[in-house]
Amino acid sequence: MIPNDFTYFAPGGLPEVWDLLRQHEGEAKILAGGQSLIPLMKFRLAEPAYLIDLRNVPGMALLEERDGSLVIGAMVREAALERSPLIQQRYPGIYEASAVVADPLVRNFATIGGNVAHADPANDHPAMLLALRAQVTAQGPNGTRTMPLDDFLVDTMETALQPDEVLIDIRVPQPLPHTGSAYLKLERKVGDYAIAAVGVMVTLDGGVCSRAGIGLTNVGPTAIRATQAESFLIGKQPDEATLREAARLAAEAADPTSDLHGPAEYKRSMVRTLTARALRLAVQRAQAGGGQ
Amino acid sequence: MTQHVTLTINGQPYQADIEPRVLLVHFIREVAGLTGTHVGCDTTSCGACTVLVNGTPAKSCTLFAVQVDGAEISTVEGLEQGGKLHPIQEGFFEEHGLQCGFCTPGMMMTSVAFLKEHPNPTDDEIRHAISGNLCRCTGYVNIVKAIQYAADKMRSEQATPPESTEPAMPATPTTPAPTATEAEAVR
Amino acid sequence: MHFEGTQQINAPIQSVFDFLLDANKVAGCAPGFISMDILGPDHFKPTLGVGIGAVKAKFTLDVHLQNVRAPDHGEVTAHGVAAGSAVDLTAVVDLVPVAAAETTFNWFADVTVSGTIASVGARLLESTAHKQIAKFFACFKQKLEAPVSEAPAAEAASSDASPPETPKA
Amino acid sequence: MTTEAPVTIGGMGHSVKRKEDARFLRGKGHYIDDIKLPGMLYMDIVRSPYAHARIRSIDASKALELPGVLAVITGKDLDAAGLAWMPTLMSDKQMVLPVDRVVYQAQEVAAVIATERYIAADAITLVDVDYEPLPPVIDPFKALEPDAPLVREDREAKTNHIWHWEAGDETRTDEIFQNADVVVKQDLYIPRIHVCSIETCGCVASFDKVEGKLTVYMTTQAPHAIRTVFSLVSGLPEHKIRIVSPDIGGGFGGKVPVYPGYVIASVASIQTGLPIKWIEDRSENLQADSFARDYHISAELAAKSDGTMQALRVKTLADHGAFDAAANPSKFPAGLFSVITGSYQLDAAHVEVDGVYTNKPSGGVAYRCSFRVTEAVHTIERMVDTLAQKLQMDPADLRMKNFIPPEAFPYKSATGWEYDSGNYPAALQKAMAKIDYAGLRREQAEKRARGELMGIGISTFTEIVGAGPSHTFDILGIKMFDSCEIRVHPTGSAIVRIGVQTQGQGHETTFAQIVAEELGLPVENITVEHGDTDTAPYGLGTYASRSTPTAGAATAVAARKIRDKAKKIAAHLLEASPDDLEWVDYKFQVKGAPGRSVTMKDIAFAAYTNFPPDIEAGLEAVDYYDPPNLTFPFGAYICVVDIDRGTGMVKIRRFVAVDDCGNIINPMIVDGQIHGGLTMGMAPALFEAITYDENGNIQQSNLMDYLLPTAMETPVWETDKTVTPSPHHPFGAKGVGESATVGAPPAIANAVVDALSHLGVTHIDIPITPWKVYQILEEHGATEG
Repeated sequence: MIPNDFTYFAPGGLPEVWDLLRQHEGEAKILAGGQSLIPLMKFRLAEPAYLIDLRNVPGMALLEERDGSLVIGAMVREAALERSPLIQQRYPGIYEASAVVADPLVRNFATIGGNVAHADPANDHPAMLLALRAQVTAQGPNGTRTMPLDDFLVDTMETALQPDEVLIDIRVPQPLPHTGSAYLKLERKVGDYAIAAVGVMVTLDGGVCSRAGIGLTNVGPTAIRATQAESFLIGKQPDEATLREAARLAAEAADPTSDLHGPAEYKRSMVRTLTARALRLAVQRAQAGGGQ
Repeated sequence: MTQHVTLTINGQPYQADIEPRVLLVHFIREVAGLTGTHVGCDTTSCGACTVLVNGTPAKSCTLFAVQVDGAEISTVEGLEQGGKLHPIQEGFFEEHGLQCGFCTPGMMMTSVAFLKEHPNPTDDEIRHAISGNLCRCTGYVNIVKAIQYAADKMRSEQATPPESTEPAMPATPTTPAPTATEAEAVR
Repeated sequence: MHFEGTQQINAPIQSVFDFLLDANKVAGCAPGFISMDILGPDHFKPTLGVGIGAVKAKFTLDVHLQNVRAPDHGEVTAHGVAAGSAVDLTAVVDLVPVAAAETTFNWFADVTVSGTIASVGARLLESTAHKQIAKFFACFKQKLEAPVSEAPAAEAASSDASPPETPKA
Repeated sequence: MTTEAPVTIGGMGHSVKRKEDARFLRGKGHYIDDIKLPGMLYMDIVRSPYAHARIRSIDASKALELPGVLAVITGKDLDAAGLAWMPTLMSDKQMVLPVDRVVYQAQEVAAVIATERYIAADAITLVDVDYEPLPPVIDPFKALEPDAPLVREDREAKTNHIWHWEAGDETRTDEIFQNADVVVKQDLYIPRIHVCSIETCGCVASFDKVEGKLTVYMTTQAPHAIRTVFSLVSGLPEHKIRIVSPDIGGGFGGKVPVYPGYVIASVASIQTGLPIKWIEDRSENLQADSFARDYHISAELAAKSDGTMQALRVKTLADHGAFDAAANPSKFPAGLFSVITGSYQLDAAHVEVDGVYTNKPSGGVAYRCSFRVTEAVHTIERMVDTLAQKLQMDPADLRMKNFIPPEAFPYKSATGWEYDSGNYPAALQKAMAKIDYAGLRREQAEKRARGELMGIGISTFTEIVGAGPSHTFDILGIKMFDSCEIRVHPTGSAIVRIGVQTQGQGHETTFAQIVAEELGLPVENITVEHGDTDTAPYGLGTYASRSTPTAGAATAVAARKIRDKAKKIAAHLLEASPDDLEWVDYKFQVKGAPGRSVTMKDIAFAAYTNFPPDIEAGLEAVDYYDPPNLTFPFGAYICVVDIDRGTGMVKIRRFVAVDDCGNIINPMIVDGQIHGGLTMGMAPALFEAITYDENGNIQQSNLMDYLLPTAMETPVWETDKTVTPSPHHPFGAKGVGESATVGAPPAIANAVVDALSHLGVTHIDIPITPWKVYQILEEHGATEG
């Protein structure tokens, strides 16, 4: 399979990237890790005339905690997230999501920015990041915008990015004490998209759930936040009955279709199973003092 | 419009003016003439095309050569040094880790990078590490043994020289992320 | 794939019907419209770049109008090939006058996609096709109602490509 | 088997390390895409998006305008040369390129020849084909309805029914069923699957205009048969055609058929006089190459109330796609499906199969089992479990009760096969002991009490391989013998050429071991060559586990011919009568005088330097081996699964495989074959299936959607063996490559059904997806909740 021919740019700074995006609006695509885009190009289902590679743009692979947030540069590779002690220890949900993206080799080049900006509902990061109340930063010639990921994900493969904007980083609020997160993916084999997957975050305050986040993968046109399930948890002790009810509500929030990854009803049931399991994990982690 | 690309493959420089769409695997196979790296699936699923890009295993059918301009590439042809097989090659030979041989170069390149970070792996860690490489012949049993053979061999070779090399990156945690099924434990 | 929908358009049935027979106006509503050859009063060849996000396929459609019965019925067949794929579409529109300046617009469409897009894109195909077709018909309402409601605020709201009122897959 | 050869010889029974590995480990294999000839052009293929359509016109003008494009070949071009159609191996015919209609999605429509691979890929998007879509027929049952669209308008018979085939005694079977205490009935669907070797198919066709000779390097498992077919189709004399099968990156049966690409590339090379390379991409491979299985089976088993099995009745609809291009022996349109009575003593059986055309690519080819044995084994092994469930008997006990007893061999089956040898109870007992069957049953009972789902599944299969005896087996009239030619050089090394073709099975090593064993020459001094029709003796190729039973036998017999001649030379050297010599410890010695002996190396030198006057110089032999019967490998597999009640996911916890393939040449290689076979047995049981939507769009056209198991899903296979030699094979071997693929799926399916049997579940079709299991759990209120 051979992609179409294109003109390749690897500019050394964002202003040049914006210029190129403006000059070639509608015909240019940003190339990050390329692990989703290049297969599409090989099927000739994507035929961009211009590819703008971000690899020479400095400062886009930052991974650090700063000003109360974890800042993940858009060009941070999945493998770097997976290997980061900071992520492993403080953000288990992000670690677990990065560790199930495609397969280990793909993760060496795939980036979190690509994973989010491709806006494929089957991608693993968005649901986890929704649960964690992540913000995304977009930069264009007219300045910098920060918005909740919820607003960034508009529809299947559609984001709120303007044609000349670039996703710069993803910011996740640092976990409060007694916060736990988890991402659970049900897949038939390594490398497959999720039948369904669930990312959750729970903060406990005096044994009661003070904050909760639940995001769902591949059960709707975008990653979905299960808001009713989230609010249900607030102010409650995370006992088994509560978690089950939250899981049931999360399943109601799912909007799956039947496809090769299973019938819609099955996927909905899996959201329930996975949410309950992920919440149990997250609560355990929170009780163990997670986030400190 | 062509673009000038220079790659160092197994220590040898190669350069060519190529279309930007030329896939790394085709640069390696057609420009450099190193046909040990194979194309299996075209969709970054099978790993037959795995090479090391600056030491990191990559599926070379899903990278444009221009994306890695200037990089150091290692392929199966560079494993044997001075007429001596690399321990991973020995392992695959001794443990019957290959049958048709088509996935073998990619499988070995993945293993070489993995063993650098995990000199003393468990079988489960090995299976996890090679889960981006498909083999249709062996059922993986002997591939796992082959990688363990190489790990043993490399450890015993490492034990001899005094200085030990630092791993380039912190190692991945030894336990892979739990799958939904494993997470049953907490239900 | 079968899609159908109904919407209320604040325009007389005749102007809705006239709009539908105007290939240029209709094509202007088509998703990713690029250009069009008009080969006859009921035979057109629009070129469309259809897709979502990075995925885009360029189709040149062979479109025939059929069984046009003024002032309330029309059918269209379209056929196109692209990127190892083909699309075949039949759409039927029936208009019902509700009031002097209000028309009920009933439509249904049967779409068959074959080849690479159907095989590789199956996961996203139905929802995407549904959205594109719904947008297409929703656009008629905007265009037909646009001259009537001149308020810029209404214009902005209606350009928000809202889906038709009762889409059913 | 004689005494074990010393390690220095490396004969039968030694785990000799593979000779072929040297090049593969260094990236120096010669696979098809590694071949580069001077002036070589590239071919790419335009394919149909429609499963069924009329082609109104093909406009290649835009493609031809692209710089570097030399030609666009269509069906009309081929038709002018009489090459638009080609014969299949099943006496059907198949389009090379269509003249006016396509009959499956991704069918070849036109071919572009260009100076570069990338240009050819661009050009195929510029070929403008005007299609008129026609209604396709995808479901084989609908294909038989009177108003169904006709797939093959070219045929005289205006029906989608291809053939009806049956075996066994219908009257006797019906009688038993009428009087049976118990009858169990089950419908089974064995889905369409694809071998998906990691290397796709391709060729380099190179026509030498001066010599008038066509050389085709191609991914084929059967080069000689291909040469003959090419000669018959093209009219080129057979000595002007050379087929070379280079290193093959996995075959599994998918590289037996002749695909249109090979033929078009050859035609293009003949016309241009330049070499043409054609390499499929993975999507083409998955969409258009031949498929396996696709059998809709309805089976009934009759038994006495004490569990004695009496008769089997089976009706089958076989979906063969648009062309009957299976690779079965001519007399067996449904392959060896009638081995369906399996390992059990039955009074009677009757099996019917009807072949049907649909708008899909050709089916009925192989998936590591060429001749429908997998479908047969799955049926009988599932039926035995169904009966056990009905009678509330342990499935192991029921099998033990009904096995063909060891003393009954050679055994004539109810459908007419003569099983050569077997000891089924021994294999099952070994497997049960190894896995602690009784302990597992206790564990299962405890877990069931706690609401946990665990299942134990057994499969005690009989394979049928080594086609085959010339009285019954031929392909297009060519009898299914196989061959070997051995030349021993003066200094005691040898070259062995064989008519079969490795795709990873290790022939370069195992066939050298056979010769080493027979002649006492060290294995490293023996070169094995195959795959080049100019040098190798004629053979039918490697598939259906036939290499060892046929060419392996030929190799032993050829070596024994050499040994017979060597004996005469030895007698001359030892100044003794041949009758006074004996072959002991890999040398000839005078009976009663062990000190007086000569080795084969001494004899080889003498064969060229010092041979007796009444004997020709040289030490060579050829054998074309016509096997007297097939061989019947068998095995006992036990699988343990755990099921997640929250997701329906099935996890194989343990899998013990006890195989019996008779005498073993190389245990290391046999183990490797079983590991691979088990994985290709698990794959369709749990993961792989090719499906189509109602328009005939394939739904698994790439490896993102067609789920090949990785190391993470594959369990640690536990293998063991029993050895029951074949009485008729020269060294008692049987063949093993496909056993595990045949035997594994029912062990897994039986384990899953067993885990759910207390809920009243009696059957689940493969692939057993998590949602099928979950739905069952939901229906019975048994989910995690």
